[in-house]
Amino acid sequence: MSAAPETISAGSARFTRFFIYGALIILAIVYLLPLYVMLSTSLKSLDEIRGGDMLALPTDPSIAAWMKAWGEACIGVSCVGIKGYFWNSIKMVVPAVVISTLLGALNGYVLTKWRFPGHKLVFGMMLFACFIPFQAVLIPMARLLGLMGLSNSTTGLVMVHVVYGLGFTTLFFRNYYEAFPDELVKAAMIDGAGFFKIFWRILLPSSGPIIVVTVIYQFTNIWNDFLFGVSFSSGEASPMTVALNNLVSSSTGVKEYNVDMAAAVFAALPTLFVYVVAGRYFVRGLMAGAVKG
Amino acid sequence: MNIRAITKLAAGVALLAMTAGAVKAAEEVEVLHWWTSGGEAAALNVLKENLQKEGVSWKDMPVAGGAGSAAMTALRARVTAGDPPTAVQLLGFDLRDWSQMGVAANLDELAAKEGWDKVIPPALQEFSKYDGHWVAAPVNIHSTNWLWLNKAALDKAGGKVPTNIDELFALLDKFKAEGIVPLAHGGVPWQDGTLWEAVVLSVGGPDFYKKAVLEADPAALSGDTMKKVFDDMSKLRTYFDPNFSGREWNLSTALVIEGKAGAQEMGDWSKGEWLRAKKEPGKDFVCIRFPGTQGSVLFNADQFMMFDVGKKSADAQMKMASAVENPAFQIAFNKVKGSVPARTDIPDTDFDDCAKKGMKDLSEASSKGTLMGSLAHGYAQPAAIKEAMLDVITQHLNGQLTTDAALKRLPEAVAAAK
Amino acid sequence: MTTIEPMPVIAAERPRKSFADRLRSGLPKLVLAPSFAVILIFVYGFILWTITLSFTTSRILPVYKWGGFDAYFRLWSQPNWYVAMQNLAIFGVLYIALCTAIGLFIAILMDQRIRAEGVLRPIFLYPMALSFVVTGTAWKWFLNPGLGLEHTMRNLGWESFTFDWLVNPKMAIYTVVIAGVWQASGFIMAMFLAGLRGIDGEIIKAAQIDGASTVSIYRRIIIPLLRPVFLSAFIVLAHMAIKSYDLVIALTGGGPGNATELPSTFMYSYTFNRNQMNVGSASAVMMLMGITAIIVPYLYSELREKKQ
Amino acid sequence: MSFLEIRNIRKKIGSVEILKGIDISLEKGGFLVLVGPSGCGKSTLLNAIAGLLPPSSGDIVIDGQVVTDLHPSKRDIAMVFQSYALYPNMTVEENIAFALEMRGVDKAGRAKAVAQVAKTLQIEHLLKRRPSQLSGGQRQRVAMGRALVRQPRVFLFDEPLSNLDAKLRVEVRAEIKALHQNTHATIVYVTHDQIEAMTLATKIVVLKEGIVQQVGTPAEIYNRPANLFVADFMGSPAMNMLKGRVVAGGIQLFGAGGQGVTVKIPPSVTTSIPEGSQVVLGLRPEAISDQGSADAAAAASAHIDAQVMIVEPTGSDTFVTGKLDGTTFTGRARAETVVEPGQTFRFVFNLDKAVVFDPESGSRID
Repeated sequence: MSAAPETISAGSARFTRFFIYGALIILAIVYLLPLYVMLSTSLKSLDEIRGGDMLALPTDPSIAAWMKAWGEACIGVSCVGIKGYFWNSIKMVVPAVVISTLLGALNGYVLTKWRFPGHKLVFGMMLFACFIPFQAVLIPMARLLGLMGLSNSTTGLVMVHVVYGLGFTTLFFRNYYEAFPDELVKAAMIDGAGFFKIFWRILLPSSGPIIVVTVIYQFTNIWNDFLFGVSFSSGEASPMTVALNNLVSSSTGVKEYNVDMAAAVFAALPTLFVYVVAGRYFVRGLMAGAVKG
Repeated sequence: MNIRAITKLAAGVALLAMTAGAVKAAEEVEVLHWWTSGGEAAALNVLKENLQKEGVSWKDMPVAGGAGSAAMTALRARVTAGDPPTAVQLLGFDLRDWSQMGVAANLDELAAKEGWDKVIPPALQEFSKYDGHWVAAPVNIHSTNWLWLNKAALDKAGGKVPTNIDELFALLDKFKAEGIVPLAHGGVPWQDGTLWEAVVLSVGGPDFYKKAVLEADPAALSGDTMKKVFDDMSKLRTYFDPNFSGREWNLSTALVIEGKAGAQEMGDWSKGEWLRAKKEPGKDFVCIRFPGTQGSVLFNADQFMMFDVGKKSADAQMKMASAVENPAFQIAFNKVKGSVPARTDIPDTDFDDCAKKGMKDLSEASSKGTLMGSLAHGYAQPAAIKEAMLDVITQHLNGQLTTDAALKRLPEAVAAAK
Repeated sequence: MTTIEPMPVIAAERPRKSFADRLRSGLPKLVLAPSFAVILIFVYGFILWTITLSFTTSRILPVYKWGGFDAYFRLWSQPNWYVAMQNLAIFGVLYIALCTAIGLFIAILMDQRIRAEGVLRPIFLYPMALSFVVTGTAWKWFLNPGLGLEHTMRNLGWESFTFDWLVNPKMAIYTVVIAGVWQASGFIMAMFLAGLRGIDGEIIKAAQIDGASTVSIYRRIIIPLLRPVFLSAFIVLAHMAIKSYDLVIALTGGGPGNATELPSTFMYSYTFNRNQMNVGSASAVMMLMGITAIIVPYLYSELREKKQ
Repeated sequence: MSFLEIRNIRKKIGSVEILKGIDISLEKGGFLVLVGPSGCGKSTLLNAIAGLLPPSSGDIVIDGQVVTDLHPSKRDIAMVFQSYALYPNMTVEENIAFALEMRGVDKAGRAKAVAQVAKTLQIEHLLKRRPSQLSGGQRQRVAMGRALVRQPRVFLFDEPLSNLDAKLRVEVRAEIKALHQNTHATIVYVTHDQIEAMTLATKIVVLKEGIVQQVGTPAEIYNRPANLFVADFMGSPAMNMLKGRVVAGGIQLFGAGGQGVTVKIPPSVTTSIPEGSQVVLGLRPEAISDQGSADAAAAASAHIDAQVMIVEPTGSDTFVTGKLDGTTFTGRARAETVVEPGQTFRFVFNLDKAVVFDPESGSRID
């Protein structure tokens, strides 16, 4: 499957391999630098951070900052660390990802296998939704949430994320199902399966790769969202990013950079985990349809 | 699990649910603020506990970032949704703007009962009231025209504190000769503005400040005095280290604490950093009014504006406003925060030397009429004009505008933002 | 949903139908309808609302008082707005070009049957997983001449090493590009890697038999075959460039001065910090027009192509 | 009475009319093959019968019941697709049982039916595998099994052999034939391969541009093609089309450059052509032979010497292409015929097998 052409001459082959590995290693180091800075800072004492070299290894590594970030740091008037906000984010991310992925899959299914005149226009309009700058929708969204009685609730936040994730999830699934043979749907229809049966039994079980891509994409986006989180949730119900921001961006308070960095790493753990574990499937899923456009 | 255990569990759950309901039914205040971490949050916690003693529960809504800009976004979302928080930390003109939208509660009754009119400085009252009615409870008063000096560096440079801007330049030259960064500054717009307003006050005096900043008079904004202000700003720029851009203020303070820099112009909140590093006023560091601004105070006060949330929470709201103005709380809070109490009737015995000086300066300035709002912190102009002015100031400081261009641009920007 | 004629292609639909059959044939549209309705309201409705606001005198909160084109006049008289547009041009072009080039370069390297692919892939991908709320500080330190790279290099003995773009108003926008490229290029790499893996190996074998060198195989055959990936990458990057907000706020806060202002930060700051909601809305309308100008031709060509 | 009736089916997609009024009927147990070049509308027609594509007008009747508006699943039909359309996420067993499951057949009933079909098709050993683990031929069998298990009223086949290699195609073709003979199922089968059509069908419908060109048994279609299109489309190598002019006593061929050759036309071919008119004489390659293999019983034949252009031995026969007066034609000679290109060869035309067409309309002249 690999597209790599093999090099032919042995001498230049060795040089080429050397070049390839050299370039990749240098690039990997560059890409890792910010993470390294975060990790090493989180292990340093405040004095060392103020006085020392940012890129130096910690002279006396300590996980005190980690403990503090997790369980003791003050966010607002309660000093119980960020652990509670972790759960908040999960409560928001999981339903939002599940619902938006499912709706995206259903939309993709309808837009490819149950076409109707104007389906392209509908799809185009949904796709355009991906490009709307979120800052522009905050106020009307707030008004609407207020009218629906969902202001300042996790349900409202989940809804917002679902709405603005729909464009992407629909895009992913539509491109994937576009390549899914129509004949399978016809066969299932003749076999007596209805609209939903065909979806559940035939399409969805074959959608593994694109589900991975969609879930990764949605998970990272929603987990990392700050703007909606800060606008449509509050206090102890806030998602992780809002708590993190409260910790690191307090304007006139004393800054504990090691705690900030440790908290930042905590906040990033789920998404890092998802990328590391599912990275392989991510590329595979992209192969299976998402890159087609 | 047998039946009895299940029944027990069910009863427990029901009880839990009932208590949860009960807590909700009790009086509650939801407080939006950006004192989200460390000492500030701890200071606020005192208020929370005081209120809890009175049976008012505290629903915290901290939103940090950009001196409250993220909090303002969140506030807009909540107000637009028709579900405002009970109390919101707000600054100066933002208070007015929000009051203008007709969303404020009325605190007149409480203020009359507790005699706020007499103890809160009139310059501040202007912002705590809208249309003659109390809408907000001020927590503290910061002042921004301070200069913080490293004592050791100062001693090395002769030990004499500068009293006007030329002496300041001379001192900075000596710092430069010592091989340290003369002036620690963080290049973000509000810090640039804080420095600028101190220079305006120093160069032009209180009357000029009123004319140029508070009234935004076009002639004053482009006149010769202003030219000197901008020239001095350019000159001050030469005393910065090359890395000032985007630096947080507390990192600059750290430079002074560690003796890597000689001085910093900053509001009184930076004192917290010194105290935290176990430094003592007078011994390790010196706090003086920015040279040439003695006798005047540029203030910036944190206030809790009470939003109209209906009868339901009105009582809790009054309790909170009252608790904010409670002298014991004012002392406890301001000791931690580095600011001075919003009430002028509080004894300074519990405060350190810098705070004592601050309190003295404040009451003097208040009586002399030289207590004036800080531009950079929203007490001199509405947000639109303030940001427009800061644009020019920060662009000039960063060399994007020449002095002449800045003088031309400043009144234009103000006019455009009106 | 009124614009859509009810006429499905697959399901039978002619008169003489029972209610159940009718329901069945309408089901697909019924399933799509909520999503579409939600998009209509939350995207297009809100766009209309934003356009409306830009013609009002709204400042701190929306007010529906006619203000004519005042907000647009104000917008176009703001030097900040020109700076923002200029920066978007610089940032957009460099960001898209560099992410594509670096993403493709790494993808090609990764596609050379290298051993540690499983280790390297997440290293290039992880920046996408992190919010700039998280990485902004690290980047800020790293780029700061007194703390980061310049400081380290000088400590290592390279005294003349200078890297002060972050604090230099003329160069600061390029540091935003650097951090942006760092964040997104791994994602683009994954897209290209997927594209490379999807190319039919026989084509390459044929080219090798024809005597093409590795370089010319890539240049003449593989890269042209990746055309659809380039298009997808362009769209992904274009929308991220236009929406870039966190990046700037975390890294430079728009400074030094206003040197790194972008339309997105401009819009946010006018709407939420400067209490000039109408001007903010006007800038949002301008942004939407820009986005439309880029996206609609793409969508049009993309969807028309599929027809054939 | 016919079991499957297609009544005046029309289908328009956009402004293009794909089917222009199709009328076909098929008796119970019949094997109808729809054949034609790609784009002729044969798949559209099959989809219309299946209910996957609603016709714009006209009716489909199965066993006396109008099914035009019925959902595919309610028409009691089964379909085998070109790509086989096996559900990739299910095992062979589940694939075959899916339709039964959808119809609420219980587990035991499904297992029994699957086992029976698997036995018939000899795919018992494949039941636990997934489609991706099967070869092309195996997939094809599973696809048929999926159709068979339902015991539907009508089977629809959409080019089921086109994805198989040549050898397998012949094998499976024979199996389908045997299956039809054993089960007496009613089948509609779409193909573009005329050999499949000939070998399988009891009735062939030749379609072109949405119009039925001819309906008939394989023999009728082959021997008495209704028009030039059918004549050309059916049979390989294709029928020779020789331009000629009607003269007294026959048809003059190869007359472009000079006298040409006049061949006699037996009355069994045609009697109704006026002298002087232009015609096209169609003659299948097997009706043009070498002298040794010529049909001695032919009522009318002609001996024509022509220069040999191409010689193609196929093992069983040798096809010889000759050229006379600018016109080329192909004949079938015995395998052992020895002839080289460039030589002159004597061809024997068996005119009993000739078909005469009107060059203007393309129709056959009887």
